[in-house]
Order: sequence, then structure tokens, then C-alpha cells
Amino acid sequence: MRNFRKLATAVAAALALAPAAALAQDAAPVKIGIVTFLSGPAASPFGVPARNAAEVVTELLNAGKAPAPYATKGFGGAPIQTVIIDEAGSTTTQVTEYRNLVQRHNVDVVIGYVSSGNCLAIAPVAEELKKLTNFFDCGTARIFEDGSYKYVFRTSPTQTMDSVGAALYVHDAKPKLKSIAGLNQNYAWGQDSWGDFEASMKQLVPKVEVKTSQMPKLFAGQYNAEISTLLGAKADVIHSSFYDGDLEALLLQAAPRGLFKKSTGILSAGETVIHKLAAQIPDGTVIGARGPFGPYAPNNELNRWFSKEFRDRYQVPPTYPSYQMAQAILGVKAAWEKAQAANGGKRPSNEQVAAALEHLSFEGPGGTVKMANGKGHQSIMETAYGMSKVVGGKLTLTNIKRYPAEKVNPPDGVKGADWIASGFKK
Amino acid sequence: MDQIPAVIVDGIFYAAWLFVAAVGMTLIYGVMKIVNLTHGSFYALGAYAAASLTGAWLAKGYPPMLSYGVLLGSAVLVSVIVAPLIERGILRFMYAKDEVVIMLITYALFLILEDTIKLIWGVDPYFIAEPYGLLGSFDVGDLSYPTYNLILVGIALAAGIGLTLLLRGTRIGKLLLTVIHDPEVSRAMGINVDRFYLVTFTFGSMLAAIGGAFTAPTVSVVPGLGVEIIVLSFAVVVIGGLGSLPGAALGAVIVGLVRSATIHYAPEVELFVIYFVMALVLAFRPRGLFSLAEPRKI
Amino acid sequence: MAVVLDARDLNKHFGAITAAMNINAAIEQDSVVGLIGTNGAGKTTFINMITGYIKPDTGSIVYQGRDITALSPREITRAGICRSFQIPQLYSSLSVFEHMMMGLGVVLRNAGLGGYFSRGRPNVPGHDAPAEEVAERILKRFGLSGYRDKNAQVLPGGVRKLLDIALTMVAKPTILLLDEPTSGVSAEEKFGIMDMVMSAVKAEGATVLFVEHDMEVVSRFAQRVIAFYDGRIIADAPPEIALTDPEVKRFVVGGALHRLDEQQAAPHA
Amino acid sequence: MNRDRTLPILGAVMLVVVLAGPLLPQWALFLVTIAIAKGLVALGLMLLLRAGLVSFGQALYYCIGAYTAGSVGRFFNVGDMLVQMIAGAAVAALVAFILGFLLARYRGIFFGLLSLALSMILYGLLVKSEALGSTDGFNVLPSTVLGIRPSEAWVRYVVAAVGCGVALLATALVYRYLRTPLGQLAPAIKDNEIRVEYMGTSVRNAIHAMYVIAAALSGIGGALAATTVGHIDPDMAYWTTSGEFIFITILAGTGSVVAPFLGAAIFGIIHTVAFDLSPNTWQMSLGTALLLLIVFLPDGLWSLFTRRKAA
Repeated sequence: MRNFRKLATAVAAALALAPAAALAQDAAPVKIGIVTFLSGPAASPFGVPARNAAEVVTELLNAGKAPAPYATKGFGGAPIQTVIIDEAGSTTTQVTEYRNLVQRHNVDVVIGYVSSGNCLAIAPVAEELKKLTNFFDCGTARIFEDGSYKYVFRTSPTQTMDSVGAALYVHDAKPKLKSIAGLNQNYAWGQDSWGDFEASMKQLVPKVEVKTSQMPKLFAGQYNAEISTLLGAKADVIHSSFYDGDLEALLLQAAPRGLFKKSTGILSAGETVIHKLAAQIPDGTVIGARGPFGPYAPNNELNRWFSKEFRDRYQVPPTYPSYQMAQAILGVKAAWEKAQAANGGKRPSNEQVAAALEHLSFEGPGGTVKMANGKGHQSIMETAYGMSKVVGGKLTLTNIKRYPAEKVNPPDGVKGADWIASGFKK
Repeated sequence: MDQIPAVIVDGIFYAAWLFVAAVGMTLIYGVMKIVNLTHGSFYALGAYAAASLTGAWLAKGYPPMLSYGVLLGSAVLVSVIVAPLIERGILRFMYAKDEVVIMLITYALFLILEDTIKLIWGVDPYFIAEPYGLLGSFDVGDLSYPTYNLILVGIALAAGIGLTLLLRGTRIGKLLLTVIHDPEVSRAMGINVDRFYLVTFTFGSMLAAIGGAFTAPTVSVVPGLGVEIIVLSFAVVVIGGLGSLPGAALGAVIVGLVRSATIHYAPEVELFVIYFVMALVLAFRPRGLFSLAEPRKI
Repeated sequence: MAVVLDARDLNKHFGAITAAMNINAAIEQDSVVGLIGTNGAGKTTFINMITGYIKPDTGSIVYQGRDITALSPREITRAGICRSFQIPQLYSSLSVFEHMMMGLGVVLRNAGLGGYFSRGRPNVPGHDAPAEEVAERILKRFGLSGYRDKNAQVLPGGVRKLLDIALTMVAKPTILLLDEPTSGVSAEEKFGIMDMVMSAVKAEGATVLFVEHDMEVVSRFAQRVIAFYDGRIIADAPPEIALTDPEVKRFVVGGALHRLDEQQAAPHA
Repeated sequence: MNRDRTLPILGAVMLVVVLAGPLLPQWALFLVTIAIAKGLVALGLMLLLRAGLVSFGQALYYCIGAYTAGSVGRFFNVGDMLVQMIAGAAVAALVAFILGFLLARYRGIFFGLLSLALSMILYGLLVKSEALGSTDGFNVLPSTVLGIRPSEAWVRYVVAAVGCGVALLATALVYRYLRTPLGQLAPAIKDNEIRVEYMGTSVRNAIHAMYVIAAALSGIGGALAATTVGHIDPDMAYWTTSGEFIFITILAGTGSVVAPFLGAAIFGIIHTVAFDLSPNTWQMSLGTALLLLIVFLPDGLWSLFTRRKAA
């Protein structure tokens, strides 16, 4: 019993200490909970670039070193303080940690979540706890198609946009194509990406032949057999929503076998690897960045500021997860300050910030973000695709085509799948 | 049916990879009766060591053809350093515990090693693409395959045949079989059981590291690399019969061929076909395909 | 006396090894039968066939007029044939008393008592007392009361042997098969153990078959001796006749000289 | 160990939770409820562990319980916690009853690995079923109790209290089971199966019964987790989830029916503290903590309560 009491005391002390350690700073800072992958295979492509972006952006905001309209220090003058949590583990873990963030660390806003499953799980909890929560990366369209929320927002576009944009681009670039094939990870993101792409292609090219749809396991790592099948299928175009680790393995294994030389590859999340694997990506491969990010970002002051600061600090250019994180923070800042102004300069409540963010249109390093869908909670943006061309060992993008937000996103209140099925009309 | 050659070639390549990755697990279980989850850590360690050392080798402009030696060397190096540390430092104090408890200890060690790897190498991916393309390609029908894949087949054969010869044909092998049969009696007979355990653990881990090292050129080396390989190795080793070398080989070939056939003919079920095979084999051969008969008890 | 167990033409081969050949034996109610023979002669195989652990290739075993050849060990136990083991089969994590309670629990359960919803302390069938009382009574009869709360793992060899046998008594067996009840026990203890076992068994009233290597023990306790050699029965007679049979003398009694290696094997459970 | 006081102590603890609940912060109530849900699974694993069986696939029933609870809401629009838990237990028990005919033949590592394979097959099937949301899973209806929907301020408390009540009932039933002859067979089966058969009872049936009970407990746990978290996904059947349950069970020890709940609570706290103090290296903290616990408390956390008596 005595041993146990000791243990209990230690545990209680540790629990009490943890939030206290993060507390000691000047008065009334805005606490932001940042949740993203810090361990596991999703850390390197998404989690860590996003965390880095969060760190650089919040620091610069606190120092008042951001260009207009974000030049005010912190959030409306109040310094920003971050609590960073790993997104790894089950959704049960994530809901637990979310509750800890909100109720034990008393954060004011939560920005985070790469995994669509986590986003779906967190959304109702955010409503229950009445805590402003902005999903920065996850792609599933189901969040706002299936539910309606007051406190939950997503400043990044959905995966529907990526797939529709990819189909439009392929159709524009290769009007004579006759067959397509797919290579997507066997989980919701991969299945939805392929589903929307296939449906869109069937609208654009009614007679298109689907040669094969390969769905290897997530993080399988070995793709010889899939590559053989795709080589045998001889489709005009191969669509893949693979990302980082898996995408890199795929490109490394596909390059010596000439897969993407024989069929045009369209890599809807390919942007995160172009700096690392230029030699393995044959010219003419279609590269997406899940929106107007990275190489597709507009040449405006915000983008110049963000990419320079990020590059100076981390020696690599920011990829789309970094853009999405920056955009998510800036969006909340814009709404916060708008609400503060409406509140007579006093610190706004979560409800006021949420109301201000609804239907807001703001600028980010990726251009204009319109909170147009999901009753004002889901952003739409323009998107862009281009083709790779290696010049002097560096991968550049040519034939870049931009598609306005309304052309690649369904109207508010219409489900993506229905919209595609109606021939992009409804 | 023109896909059949491709199914077989793809299946063999996958089987070779699986065998190299998994055979160490069956070896360690066979000798020490430990279900070793740090197997995944050694796979990852091998990949990381190979990626960084071979990367440095190539960056210095040394002959790329020798990079295969560097791959092997880095796997040997990292396992010779880390495996004895774990076996001598922690595991040997645990042998008296229950099989499951030892497994949990290796799970705890696996968690610790995951973060250790992250602390050493960070989260950014490592690539060493060069060795994969260096040897050119060969054709099967109208499909071309990088010759590199044959190296893995070679390593798998060497490991399988080498281990078999070692166990069957040498004095050390015979002593090892004695240790496997009854460690207590062996100890009483003056056999240095501790040393056998140390060597077995190191060697088994080394095989995992070699698997990781030779996989490194074909993938991006990222955190979490070693997780999947644990269950995959489990499946292979269990299908074959825990502790059986020919079993592991047969298990790898079965899983490789089934998986490859699935990808070619029914890609949608690839996700769980391995577990399905495992459940099926266990349902009919409760102790795997190559299992020793249970001794009579009364 | 009535025949309670009848083995008819039992044959069993393991590959090239003959474990039983044309075994015929009718065992009479309340008799005490000694089974003798060298190691591998077929004594334990005979016991294993009676208790269903090994199925004969041909032949049948009839118990109280019922063919039990195809039954499993547990069904045969339930029918009233219990056995002890050459190497005591105990539960290393349980105490002596818990062993008895475990066994009595099974007896209660097989009688439809002691289920999830039953309350109180029902009498154990055949013993007419609640389980705790029966347990104490049996332990006392086997002289084990002093070890009541000791863990089975720490018991000395002779006590393990006794507990192994005592455990068979919980089910009130009709036939009791004792596989080398005195092996692994020092020469001085042998008679003591057999005396205790026999008196306990007599009190409960059971037919006994026991495997034994010590011919003195056999001649003192058995009313009838069945001698095995190479899977066959070479003699079946009262001890004074059987033990003087020249074949038995040559193949069995002489074999007693080799008992050393057997005792070595015994401690390995 | 004084077995007779187990139930009163458990009841008292539950009473304290129920009475002190309104004073606890919501995050703590949530932690408690999740610990109860996982503790129920661990309790089932403990039953199997007593007989020497370790299931590496108990997440199968946890996941079945959770998906049953979720489906009851999704397809029949029933959000009642009690209905969900009963349905979860029933479906899990039914599946276990069928699979038990196969699994009861297995022992040791093979029992564990076959369980693992079965749970991974369920995982694969769920990932492939887009009607159930594939890997993203789906949200569970907000919890109601006997048709009443608690207000948001009270919902955590009500869920925790109902969870406590159900867990107490289940634990009491298990406690009683452990004192029946069937329940007491478990250690005997672990020690010596042959002798158990020669005592006249079927090891296979006893294991089958244990397996079904363990599955039902896991099913309740899964349903409780589903309604507490509000979301379910196939990861609930993944092998890492099973690994966590085994860890909790071993951590707790098999000394008492209360131990698994204690183990689950401690595991949750270690996990949360590790997440807080070292977000980048929490795996290392968790691994180290667990290693130390195994080394210094080889008989599980429960031995803290019994050590004094043993000494």
C-alpha cells in the first residue's frame, strides 16, 4: 500500500506539473494547441514540416515581423503560445489528448490534424467542448458534407478538389487519352482520391477505359508486383495519391523499370518529394500540391515572406503541409482580429472568433482562401497542376494550369460525389 | 494468363525480401524462445545505417560498385554494436520470466529504440537510390526488372543454405541444437549457453539489419519503417512453423506468391490476404507447416 | 466375482514398434492386480489404452458391460476409472488443499452442482459431505494434512506421489490405475506408501491395477500379477505362481536390475 | 490476499467516483471512462491469462463491440449507452462462440497468433467497407441513457457513472465466476492440462467458455469506448491496439479482478504524462516506464497491494 501511495503521489505531481511548465509567460497570451504527427511515417512528410511552419509563423507573428495585413503582434496584440502534441496513436488517444489540451492546458484554439479519421473524431468533441478548432491538412470531404458545426473549421481545401483538378488537367493536357489506371493506398484517402478521379474522368471522357486499380496497403514499401501489373496494363495515365514515404519508395522502384515513362503519372500529392527525387521523376509527370502551394503558390508578398523565412530557418523550401499550417494560423488570426475589432478591442470569445471566421475571405501565402462551403466553415481555393521537367538536375514545373476555386469545388451544400456525377453542374 | 511469369517473378522477389527480413526472428525464437519485437528496430537500424553510410560513401565519390559491400558492412556494424548491448545489458536478466513478459520487454525496447533512431537520424527521409539502378535490368517477357532484386534473392539463398549447413554440418551447430533441446542440461554439460544466446541474438538481429540495409535503396528510410515488418515476419514465421528454417523459407514463398497473385488478379483483397493465409494454415496445421511433433507427456 | 473391466484382443503398433499384441485380460471387481514388465514392455501402454489416452489399433475395452474403447480420457474418468501417474501430474501453482478442491469442484460440476447460479455448499456425490470436509478427510487418510497449504512445487518426492494418488480419490473411482506408485521413492518409504494407499483405497472400495517394478511390493500387495514382455502378456496368475514362472524370471524379474536409469528419468516432469 | 473484501472495495471506489464525479474536471472523467473501457478488455484478457493463454488479437472483440455500438446508432438510430453495451457484448460473445470452436484447440504462442490473424482480417474487411467509412470510420451518436439525453455539461459525468455501474456489475459477475469450479480451473489448465482432462472435465470447453466471457467483456469495453470517444475506426482492431491491452493486463497482474482497471488507469496516466512532457520522444518515456515496471514489479501493479502480506 505504501509503495502504491508513493506511485500515486508521483503520478499526481507529474500530471499537475505538466501544464504548469508551459504556463509561465506574460499576461493573457493566446494559447494555441498544435496537433500534428511527430512520430511514425507521417511525421516526416506532414507533421514536422507543419510543426516547423507553426513555429516560424508564430514566432514571427509574436515579433510583429509579418507583412500586412498580419503585422499586428501575436493575435490582436496578445502573444501566441503554443502547446504541441503528437498526433500518433489511435483516435481514442487523440480524443483523450484533445480533451487534455482544451480542459487541462486551457488552450484558446486548436489547430491541427493530418489524419482524416482524427478530424472526423475530433469534430463532435470540439462542438461539445465549444472550442474553436481548425483542421489544417486532413482531406476528407465528409466532415462538412455529413455534419454541420459551429466551432469547427477547415482552412484547407478538400481532397475532392485535388481529384477533380487532376482529371481536368489530364483532360486538358492529353485530350486523346483512352485509358487510365490507379495506384492508391488502401485507406479512406486513397480510396476517395481514386473514386473522385475515376468518376471525374468518366464525366470528361465517357469512353475511358479503367485498366486496373491497385490498392496496396498503407506503408507497404514494396511495390514490385504492383509496378509489374501497371506495366502490363499499359494505361495512358496512372493516377496516384501516394504521398511521401510510400511515394518515394514507389518512385525509386518504378524509375529503373520505366513505369512513368511508359504511362504518364499523375501524382496528386507529389509536390512534397520533387526536391528530393528529381532524378526519379521522368519529365512530363503531372505533379499536384493539394492546392496553390509550394511551386504553385502565387508570387505575392505573403508567399515571398513565408517561403524566405522558412527556407532561412530550415534550409529547405516549404512544402504544402507547411503552407497549410501557415494558412490555418493566419486564418484564425484574421478572424480573431476581426472579432476583436467588433468587440471594441477587447479579447474576443471563441463564439465571436468562430462567427468572424464563418464565410471569411482572407489571404495566405497560397493566395485567397474563401470559407465558402460547409456553411462557411470549409475553404475553397484555386488549384494548379503542372508537368515536371528536369533542368540542370533541378525539377521545374512547366505547362502550369490554374483552375479557379469554383471550377474544382462543388457549390456549398452539394456533396462532391453528387456534383461530379452531375457533370460538375449542380 | 500471360501474367503468370510476372506473378512468379514478383512473388519470388517479395519472398526473398520477406525471408531475409524474417529468418532472424525464427532463429532467435528457435534458440532462445523469445518472440523478439526489437526485430523491427534492427530492420530499421540496418536501413538507417546503410542509408547514411552508403550515402556518405557515394557522396565522397568512392566506387559505387563497392556500395553493396558498404550496405552489408553497415548492417553488420550496427547490429554488432547494438544487439550485444541489448542482450547483455537487459535481456539476459529476463530469461527466467514468462515468454509473454519477455515479449513485452522487447516491445518496451522497441519503443525506446524507435525514439533513439529518431534522435540520431531525425525525421527526414534518407535515400540512396544509386545501388538500385546500378546493375541494370533484365527482362521477363515484356517486363523489365532491376537486377538488384537478384541480390536479395542471393542473400536469401545464402542465409537459408548457410544457416542450414551451419546447424547440420558443424560442431557449433550440433552444440546449438543441444542448447535448443535443453538449455539446462547443456549448461550442466559445460556448454557456454550464455555465449550461444549472445551470438544467436546478435546474428538474428544482424539478419534483420541486413534485410533493412538492402531494402534501403528501394525505399525512403523514414521513422516507423520497422513497425510493419514485425507483424509481417510473424506471419511468415508462423505459417512455416516457429523456429523452423525450412518453414520460414516455405512461409516466405507462400506469402510472396499469394500476395503477388492477389495483386495481379484481385488487388482489392491484398490488404488482408497474408493474415487470411496465416489463419488458414493455422486452422489446419495448428503449429504451422513445419512443426515438430509434441513429445508424449505421460 | 464379477468382471468389471475386460480387455479383448488389444493390439497397438507405433510404426515398427509393437506396444501391445493380443492383450486379453478380465479384471474382477475389488481385486488388486500388479502389472509387471521391463520398460517398454507395454504396461503403461495398457493403462493408457484403458484410460483412453491411446486408442488401440484393434480390439475393445469393456467396462461394466459398456464398450469404452472410443471414449476420451475425461469420459472414462467420469465413468469411474481414475489413474495416477508415474511422474506425478500436479498443478505447480496450487497448494495441496487447492488441488483437492479443484478436483472436487470438477466432481461437483459433473454432477450438475456448483454451477454459476448454485449457492451454498452442496454435498459431493459419493462422499456425502461438502467439498472442504471431503478434502480434509482424504488428505488425512493419505497423511497429507501437514502439507495442506504447501505449494505443490515445494513438496518432497514421496509426498508428490501421494498427492497424485490422493487426487484420484475425489471422484470415488470404481477402478484405480496406479502407474508405478513407488517409483522415485526411497526403498524404506515404499512399503509405507503402499500400505497407506492400499488402506485408503480399501476404505473407499475400488478395484486396483498397479504397475510396479519392485517384486517384493508386488508379491506383498497384488492378488494377481500380469507380466508383460514386448507388448504381450507372458503370465497372468497369482503372484506366487507368476513370479516363479521361468519366462517371467528371465524377461521381467531380471529386468529389475536396470531400474537405475528409470529413477534418473523420474524427476523430470 | 484477502479476496473477500474485493467487491466491497470495488463498490466503494465506484461510489467515490460516482459521488466525486461532479467535482472532477471533464478531462479526468474522460480518462476514467476510457480506463474503465480498457480495463474491461484487460479483465477479459486476465481470465485467459490465468489459464496461460495470451490473445494477441483481443482488439477483435473490442472493435466488434465498438462497431456494433456504432451501427446500432447509424442504422437503427439508437444512441442509448446501455443498449449499445448489451448489443456490443452480445455480438462479441456470439462471434467468440463460433470462433471458439477453432481457437480452444490452440495454446501458447499459436493461440495468440491465430487471434492476431483473425483481428487483422477484421481490420482488412473494415478498411475495405466504404459503407462503414473505411479507415476514417464514423461518428457514434451522442450518448443517451434510458432515452434521456444528458446536457453537455453533464454528459461526461453520466457516461462515466453509467460506465462505472456496468463495469461494477460485470466485474461482480466475473468475480463470482472465478469462484465457481469452472472459473477455478484456469490455473490448473495453465499448470497441467493432462491432469485436468484426467480429472474428468474438458479443457477445451473450459477455455471456450473463458474465451466467450473475455470477448463479451471486450465487447462491452469497445461499446463504452465508442460512446465515450464518439468515433470508431478500424484501428480499433489493429494489432497495436491488442498490444496495448496485453500491456495493461501484464502491467496490472492477475491478482484481482480490480487489477485490470487499475492497470488501465495507470497506463492512461503514463501515456498522457509522456505525451505532455516529451511530445517528441513519448515512445521512449513510455517504453522506459513500462520496462521499469516490469523489472521492479514483476507480478504487476497489484503486487503493491499484496506485497506486505507476502513479506
